Amino acid sequence: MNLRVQYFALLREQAGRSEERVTTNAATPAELYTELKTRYPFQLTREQLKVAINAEFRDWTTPLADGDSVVFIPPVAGG
Amino acid sequence: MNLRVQYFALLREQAGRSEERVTTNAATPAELYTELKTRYPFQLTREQLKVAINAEFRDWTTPLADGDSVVFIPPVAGG
Amino acid sequence: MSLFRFTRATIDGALVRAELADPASGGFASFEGWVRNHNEGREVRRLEYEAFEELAVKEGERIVRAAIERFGVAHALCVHRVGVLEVGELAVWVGVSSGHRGEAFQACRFIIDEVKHRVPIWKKEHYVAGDSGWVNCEHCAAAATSPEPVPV
Amino acid sequence: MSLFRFTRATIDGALVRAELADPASGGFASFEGWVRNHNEGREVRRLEYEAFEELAVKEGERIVRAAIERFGVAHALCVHRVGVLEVGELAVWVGVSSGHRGEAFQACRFIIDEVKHRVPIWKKEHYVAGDSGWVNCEHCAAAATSPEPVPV
Repeated sequence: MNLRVQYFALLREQAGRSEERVTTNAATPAELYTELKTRYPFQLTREQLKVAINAEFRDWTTPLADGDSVVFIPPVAGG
Repeated sequence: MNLRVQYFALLREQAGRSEERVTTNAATPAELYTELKTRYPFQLTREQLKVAINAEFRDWTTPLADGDSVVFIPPVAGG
Repeated sequence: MSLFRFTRATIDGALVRAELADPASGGFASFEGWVRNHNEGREVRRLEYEAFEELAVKEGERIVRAAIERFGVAHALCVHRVGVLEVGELAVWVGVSSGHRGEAFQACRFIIDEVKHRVPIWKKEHYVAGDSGWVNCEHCAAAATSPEPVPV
Repeated sequence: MSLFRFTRATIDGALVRAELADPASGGFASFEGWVRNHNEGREVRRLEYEAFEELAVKEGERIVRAAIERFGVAHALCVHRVGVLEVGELAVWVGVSSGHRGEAFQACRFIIDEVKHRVPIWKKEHYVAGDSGWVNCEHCAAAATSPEPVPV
């Protein structure tokens, strides 16, 4: 399965990139984040993050589909 | 006793003037207003008005002194 | 720094706002009263504001100073128009700068509420139909809540 | 009419305010977030705002629409800066026009609170001391400036 992953803020800095194509067997965002943590020095826990799939907030257990665009959202600080 | 009386808003229109010198024996703003009501078609009651003497809010029973400047304040509507 | 004042000219929001600029403040709340085209079922063409300026400025300053102390905000200012205003014009401007937004909102709300309630300013509405009337004079009993008289 | 948007250019308060002009509205409340020179005991030189714009605009529009419906106000708008901002610059602007001031204040407060809480926007502080850190991320600031990643 091919996914697009975008990184913002701290995760962007720690991944060293803004986005990438990822080929994975991860079935959910939870599995995907665990996999990405082996590749990048991500310290934020799942409790600190939210998930967006195709630019909508989703659960960690939402099934991923080929072509999905995934974003892990660090604690926000607008305003 | 000589007083200066200023009129604003509805009272100014009903008195037909913005201010005047008044020679009176009225000892308080209450007595002064009663006297002025005989001269002008004022309909506002004392309950609807406030009193200022020398540009500070005062009671209806505050003793008046020669040279005081008196204003009867109709219901306000700023903003 | 001015706390409360009247003006006969158009209020320039950007200019008055600049008076409250403060590099230590992260929040700025403001309120504007605009002349609207209707009130209590009547179509309004323009307004006329009149003030007992000598007392109004003192009372307005007391209100703004009280807001600064009570809510601990950095700066606050209220500017009120007098004279003839057309529909859409800015009649009153209140601005508050503060370290935190909660206090800025509270202080801003406090100032406009107190100004409307206590400051000797009067508003005459000129209606599209041609007649006119002083606002709050049909509801005098409700509006005549007295503030505490200043001790002699 | 736009409800929420981002801009890379300086926000002109007078221009965005004009978008909410309404002859039927008598009250206008606004909030501005300014870049301040300190935060949590650190001296701040400048800020950097970053947003996941595709989701942020949708979420921001949902918030402003909810405020309009919930408080029954006439118009509302939020504009947020992204990019590098110096101390004193306007980071976020919220404006609400309404028939009555109570609802305008409530809607304005609701919008800024929800935007800060829910919209995917991030703020990096650059300190006078030379280091920097992501705001609201307890372990982020240290990690963001660590020369070596801390082992997981």
